[in-house]
Amino acid sequence: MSQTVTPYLEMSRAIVEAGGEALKKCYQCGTCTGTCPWTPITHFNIRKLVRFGQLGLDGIEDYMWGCSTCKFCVDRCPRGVELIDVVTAIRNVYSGGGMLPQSLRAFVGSMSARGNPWSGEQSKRNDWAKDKYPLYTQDTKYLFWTCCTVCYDPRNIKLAKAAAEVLNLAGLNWGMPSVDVNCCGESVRKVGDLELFERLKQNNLNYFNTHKVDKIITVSPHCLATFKKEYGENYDVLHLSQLIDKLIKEKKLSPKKNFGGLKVTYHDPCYLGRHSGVYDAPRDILKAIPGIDFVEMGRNREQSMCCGGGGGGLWMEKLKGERLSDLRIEEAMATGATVLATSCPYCITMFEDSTRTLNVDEQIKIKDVTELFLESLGVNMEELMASAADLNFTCKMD
Amino acid sequence: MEFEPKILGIACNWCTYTGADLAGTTRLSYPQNLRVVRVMCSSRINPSFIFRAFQLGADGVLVGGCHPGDCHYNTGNLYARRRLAVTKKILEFAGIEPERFRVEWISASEGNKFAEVVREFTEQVRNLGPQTKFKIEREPMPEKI
Amino acid sequence: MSINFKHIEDKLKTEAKKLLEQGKVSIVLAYGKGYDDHHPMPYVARNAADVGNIVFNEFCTANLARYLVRYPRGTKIAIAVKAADSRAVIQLIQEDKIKRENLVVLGIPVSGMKNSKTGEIIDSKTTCGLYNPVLYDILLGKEVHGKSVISPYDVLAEYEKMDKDARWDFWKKELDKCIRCYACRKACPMCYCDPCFIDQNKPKWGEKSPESHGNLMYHLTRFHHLAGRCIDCGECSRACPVNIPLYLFHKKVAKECEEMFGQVAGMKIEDKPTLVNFRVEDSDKILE
Amino acid sequence: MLKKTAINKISELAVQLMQKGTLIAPVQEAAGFNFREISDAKQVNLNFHNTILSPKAAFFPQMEDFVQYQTGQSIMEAVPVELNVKPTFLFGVRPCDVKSFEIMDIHFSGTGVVDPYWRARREATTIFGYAFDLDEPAQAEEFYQTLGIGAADPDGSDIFMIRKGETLLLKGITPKGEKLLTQLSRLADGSANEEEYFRNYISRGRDFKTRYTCVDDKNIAKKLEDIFDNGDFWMKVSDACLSCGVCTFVCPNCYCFDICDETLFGKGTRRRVWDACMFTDFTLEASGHNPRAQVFQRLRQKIKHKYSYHVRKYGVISCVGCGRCTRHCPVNIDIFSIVEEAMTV
Amino acid sequence: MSRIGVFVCHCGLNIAKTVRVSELAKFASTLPDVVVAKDYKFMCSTPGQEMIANDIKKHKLDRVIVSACSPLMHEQTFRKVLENAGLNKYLVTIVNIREQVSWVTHDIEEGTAKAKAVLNGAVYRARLLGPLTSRVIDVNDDVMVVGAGIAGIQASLELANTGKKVYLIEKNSTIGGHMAQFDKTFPTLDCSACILTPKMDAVMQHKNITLMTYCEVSEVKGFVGNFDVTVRQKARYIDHSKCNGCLACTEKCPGKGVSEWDEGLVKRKAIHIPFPQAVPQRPIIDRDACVFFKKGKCRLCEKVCEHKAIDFEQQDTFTTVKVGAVIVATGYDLMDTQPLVQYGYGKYPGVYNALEVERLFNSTGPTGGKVTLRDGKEPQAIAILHCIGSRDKNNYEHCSRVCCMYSLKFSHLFKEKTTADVYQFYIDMRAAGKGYEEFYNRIIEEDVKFIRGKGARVAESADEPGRLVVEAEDTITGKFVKLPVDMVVLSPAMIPRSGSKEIARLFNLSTDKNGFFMERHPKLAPLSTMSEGIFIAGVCQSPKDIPDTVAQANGAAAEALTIVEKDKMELEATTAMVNPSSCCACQNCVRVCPYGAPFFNEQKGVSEINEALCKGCGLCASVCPASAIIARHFTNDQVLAEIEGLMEF
Repeated sequence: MSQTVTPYLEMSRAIVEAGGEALKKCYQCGTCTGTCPWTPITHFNIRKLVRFGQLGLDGIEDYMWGCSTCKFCVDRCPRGVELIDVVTAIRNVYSGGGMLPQSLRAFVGSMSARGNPWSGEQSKRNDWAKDKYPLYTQDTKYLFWTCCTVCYDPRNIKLAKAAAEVLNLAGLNWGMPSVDVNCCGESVRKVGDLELFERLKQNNLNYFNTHKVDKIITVSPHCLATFKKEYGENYDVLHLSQLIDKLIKEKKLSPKKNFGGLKVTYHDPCYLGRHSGVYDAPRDILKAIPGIDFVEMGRNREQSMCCGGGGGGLWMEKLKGERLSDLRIEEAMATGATVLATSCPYCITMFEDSTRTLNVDEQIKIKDVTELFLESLGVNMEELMASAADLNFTCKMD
Repeated sequence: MEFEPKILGIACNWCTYTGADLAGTTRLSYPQNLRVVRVMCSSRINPSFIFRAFQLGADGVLVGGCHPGDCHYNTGNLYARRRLAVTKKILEFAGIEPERFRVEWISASEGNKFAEVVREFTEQVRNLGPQTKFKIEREPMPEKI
Repeated sequence: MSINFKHIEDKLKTEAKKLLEQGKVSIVLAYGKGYDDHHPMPYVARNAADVGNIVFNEFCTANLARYLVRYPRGTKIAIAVKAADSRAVIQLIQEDKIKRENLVVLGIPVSGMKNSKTGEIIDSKTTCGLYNPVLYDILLGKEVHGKSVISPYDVLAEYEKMDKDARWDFWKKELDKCIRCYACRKACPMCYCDPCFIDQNKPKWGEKSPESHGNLMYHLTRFHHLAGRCIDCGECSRACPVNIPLYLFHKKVAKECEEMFGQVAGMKIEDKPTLVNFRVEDSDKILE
Repeated sequence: MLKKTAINKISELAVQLMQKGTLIAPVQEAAGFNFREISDAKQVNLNFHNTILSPKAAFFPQMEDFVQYQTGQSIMEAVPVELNVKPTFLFGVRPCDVKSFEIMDIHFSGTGVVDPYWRARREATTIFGYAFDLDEPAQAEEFYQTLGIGAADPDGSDIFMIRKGETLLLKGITPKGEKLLTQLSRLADGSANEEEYFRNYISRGRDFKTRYTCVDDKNIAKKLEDIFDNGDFWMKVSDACLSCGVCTFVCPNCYCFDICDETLFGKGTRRRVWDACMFTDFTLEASGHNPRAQVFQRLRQKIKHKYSYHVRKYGVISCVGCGRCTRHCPVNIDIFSIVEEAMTV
Repeated sequence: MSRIGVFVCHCGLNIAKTVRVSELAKFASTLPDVVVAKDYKFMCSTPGQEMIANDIKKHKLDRVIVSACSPLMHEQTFRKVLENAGLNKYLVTIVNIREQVSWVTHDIEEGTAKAKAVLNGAVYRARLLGPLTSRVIDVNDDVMVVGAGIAGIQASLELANTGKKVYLIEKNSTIGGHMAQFDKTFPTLDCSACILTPKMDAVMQHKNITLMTYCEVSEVKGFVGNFDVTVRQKARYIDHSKCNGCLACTEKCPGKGVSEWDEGLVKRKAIHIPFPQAVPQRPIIDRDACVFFKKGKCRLCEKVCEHKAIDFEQQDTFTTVKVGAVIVATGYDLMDTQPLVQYGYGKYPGVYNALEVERLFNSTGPTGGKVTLRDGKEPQAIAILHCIGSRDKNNYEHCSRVCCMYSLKFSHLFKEKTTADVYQFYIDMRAAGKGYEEFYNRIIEEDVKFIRGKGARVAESADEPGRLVVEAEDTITGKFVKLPVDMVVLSPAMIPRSGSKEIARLFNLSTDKNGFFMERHPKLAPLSTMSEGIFIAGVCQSPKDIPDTVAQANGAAAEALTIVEKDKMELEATTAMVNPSSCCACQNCVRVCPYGAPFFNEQKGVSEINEALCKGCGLCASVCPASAIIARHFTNDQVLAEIEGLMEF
């Protein structure tokens, strides 16, 4: 196809209207692409995406879907361009025209129909709890916000249970939301469907207002970042690791079981670290557990490499060799660790897949920091987790 | 005919007055209700000037000074900040709408901020209507019999 | 427990006599007999013999601190001070009008003083409401404790609730009564400028005649001059022949200064008067 | 002849007077009673002892516009302010205050230049004198007896009123008063024994006791002259004095005034305002020199003016002993005690 | 009554377009005290000025009002007009009807009405203007230069050659600044020492220059023409009058200290001179490295020194110097790149910053000019990364202007001294000076590879241990580049010298948000500052190369000369004074004045103002409760009158 293009600025202005205002500030220095973990392994090029957006050139579609919104580039951009907003705006403008990639159509469809990305039955949202755990009422102190992933994904249901147990052991006055809440909408928003995001958000806000919610605990950094940035000022949102860290430091809960020199390394989820600035809480928890030989990976804290799950990445098909989670697993194993701890359901899902595809799931286990902590409190994990097997909530394809 | 407020502006020579000139050289436009007095520093403003201005019929008084820390006489506007704050509280307690008296830190390079503040303040005072409380009513000169 | 005025009077006399005889001070500022016992007068004892005329009862409400500035710098003075008066002394020291070492401060802890014109008890509605002097060398009685401390700013609540126009009408009516006798200025220990700004002609800050605009200019500027300096002794309101409640405005300004600058007038000698001081971190909010 | 009316009906009398001209009468205020121009007849209130400010303001107001001018124009263009004086009724003036008008007449319409404002107002006014209540003891501050003024002294008033229980007796003293009384309707005629009561009430008033010191104006004037330079006496009496303007502004006999120009936007009025000898800048000269910069000098001047110079020049003490200066002095200085003490120095 | 002349300017169409100037003049003539009111096309032109001068004489005017452009523009011009016409120059008031009226409205009605109101205010004020005579103070003709880099040296030499006495203050033990650290200079590749050391020597020899090295300014009092600057001479523990610079002591000294001169690449003795051509060539003892100061014994240097010049008891001494003007040329530092973890400075030995590389090239440097890595090996591939910290919102937004050029110089020197492949990661090649583009082309021809993409990350190479990998995107091809290299050179942001905040406080200079000193006007007065008599030159004002620095140094010297040349100086007359009869001795003025101008006269019991120190801000006049202080030209009655005039129409 011919190499001549003419700038089509209406498109650029549409992107600016949709929130990509920072588009104008970029002077194409290349720091973002130099920093972006995807550049070396895929043909996704954030700088070109912005360039196409600046001049409204067509052919932008191939660059739109590679970004997992890990915010590495935003932190490094010398012009302070909010690249995630630009990506979201571009996706909003183009996905409006039905340009959604095949793999995302199912996820967005389930979101708008059932309020969760996993095609799970809305009414079965709390089935994981088996009515063992309390529902949130007006006078409960903490709302334990159950992210859809921990409600419907079997692996992450363990995380939900672990979190619930920890909250009980800490003796907190908590409750989980009823079934008529829905996904916080982070992935939908990053995929560009802003209208759907608003609907989901409004539904949750109604629930928050009617139940006078003010203190929220979540295990998912995605919910944490979205509540803080998009849901308005009047909620006090904490990630579970921050709460556990506080409990340990106040001596309310103290880990007892000794793990006998278990080598553990920690992966900073982008939405907990770079988006929300929480680096030390999970580390302090791991260091407080006796018998854990904690080792850092090369790319950690602000430099941590993304697992690829953000921005709709969880549901996108990625070719072999183009999966960040694989590279991250290799980096983790390079440290000699046998357990890769993290604190985000998305990361856990991505890493579990990678360990299976690389069939190294024997050499390295994926654990959430909460699960490790609960185990260290002397709780028998197997029998707690056994009851998760018989759940079936994937609804019939209607 | 719509009420045209008379607004007194007291501007410090080094920052706000220069900023006002800059608003002029960049050809911004703002309502012409503001009449500016140039003083060497915002700390030169004696609270009695403000009371007297309202007595002379000012509908609003706008004081402009350098940003704290940039004062040409390095601590002038820090004293002015306290004195003008007390002046505002006294006016408020006496019954003058606090929105009629405003203090803004406008630096020499903030021409557009000056224009913006003048537009916004003029609108604010216009909505408050004429200031009749302090104003001294001038009885007309009796004709010479 | 009731205040034994007679006991304080005797203690005051003995102390004054001692100070004068030892020559520690050249004058003692206290209270003397007036034309009847309901109307004592400020009295200056210059030698031991004068001490006989000193008297102290519940009508000795005058704030003697304002006479301190009348004597040449460096004269050794003993002064009898109640709670509010002691704050005036501190404020004058802060402003270098008198030196601490030239003063012997006789503190009088007292409550239940009466206004000689109206006979009402003076309380924190019209004064700072403190009972014990903040600064003293010799205490002439037992400290008063156990009394409920009502904040001196409570009386403002009613006026602060009024809307602007109602408050304006209130103050216009009050200030129109003013006959410009300047008793308030002369009664105030902190108003020691002579001539005062209102006496000037170049510029003429306010009209000289007692109509509303001149009065407004005089009083508002005076309120500003006393911002952060007024120690809320209520003398100005008591001295006013037409009973203008000046203490209300002074209390309001004092309350604002305390909130904005975190400083109360006349409480610590080492403080700098509020409006000749600044903190870089004063927030710009105070200007909204 | 003697007329009478019920105390609680004086508002009707007030209504009639208001139709005839301006009525000035005592009105209850926050700080006490003051003479005010009456707009609503019910304001008139006679159960007072004495007003805060003296009634001199009826003839010598605190603020009097003389002429209006325009800057930049020649002085000839200036426009004098018309003095339109309506017939006035000064109601409820105590005997000592009535006597004070007589003394003030010496200055305003006596010898030499006559003050047209004072004279016009004085002639247009009928004074309703009002006797003190002899059953109440005199207030501590008053000493009018020392100056030969009776508690029910009718001279100087056009109509003199005495309260007898619930009725108010009015008797015309001067022809002007007589004529006015006849024009007033709804006033009942006084009975013979009320006539009798009226007469001996006046004589009883003459020896009504107030603070008294045998002051004959000649030797007090002489004595004050001798002790002019007795520094520590004057220092002692003026130690407490704040030198504010209260005593002069409330005094019925103080007549000092200052002229000031109030200009605004080029147009202005030349205005007379009360001044006080106790103010620091009262004697401030253009050169900056101030003959009476000290408080004791000013206090000495105030006392000697009233009790010494005035006697020398006009033969009468310029004080009627109403006690207002003592009552309203912020520091309770008493002029009577100073004079008494001066005699003993 | 005053006789006022009003002169309205059309300023071509600038004013006349939205203000009816003739109507304004006619309106002015109706105002009281206005005897003549004219309008003219260009008031500030010579015919305009002559018109005013003639009218002053003809109508015997005693006040002049010029309603034209901003007083900040032509107030001085019209003051001279009055002066030449024999009228006191403070009797003119400028009414700003251009910047604040005609240029900010399109509606001629509104403009004319506002012009009238503002003119009326000026008439009210003009009536009360009083003649003022500017004060004349004598001026000390010495000059002080703070900072002895190339800027300070150049300025000192220029001033000294005119016969003025110069005090050159330098914080380090030698003069020369950063330039002395370089080996070559772009674009001519002159040897830095060859062009600098003669000037350093000239400074040393010059009879008019008092060189004060290892000194810091500790206190500044006074005002233009009469500064009293207290200089702290830090203890060198060597008496430089006795020492003849034989440097015998430096051989024996066991003490080890990090050499700041060589940017920490190598150690140096406790008693040392920074580099062989140091001026003055006298050593100093570094207290933290000296074994005696640390452990209490040794004193080897004392034994060796024949001239008994070592003196361990030496203390800091303070000398106060009187000068008429001060030139601040404190220069720059490079930003510490350690916090930028992605580049691994301080973590990977192969990562250098620019000044360290300068020292590597320099023959007096740690490697005697040979380019070797820290492990001694010669690098095979070198990458130079531009804009590290510069042009970056998260660090310093400004462009440091010289890094592109010295990076090119580095590439040339690397190509000359080693066989390595040289890469440069740049965003834009900024080679805008004279001969710079030609130098850039020459370097391209020397086969240096330029990759257009900002270096994003430096990591240890996984497959070749000990080597580094530079990750970046070559935005031209859009490819992600992973470049294995041995040595990475960072070009960090140029920031003001550490301690420049303190200098700003001492000399009352304001700084921009990055800490560079603020000039009075970016275009019209780049070398003078808001403080009279204080001038700035070189990088302390903003990043620049050596030619610009030298040009600024000469400029600053010339401006300082204008002050110290005349022995008398006319000061602004709008200072404040106290009317003793009104002063109530509250001493508010004494407490608030930032310049300490008011003082309390104990005998008279009133405050007085030292008009030499007074800057005329008027703070004391507004703080004075009895309004006893007259702020000349802005007195209370003038301001009140102007407010009254403004509110009339």
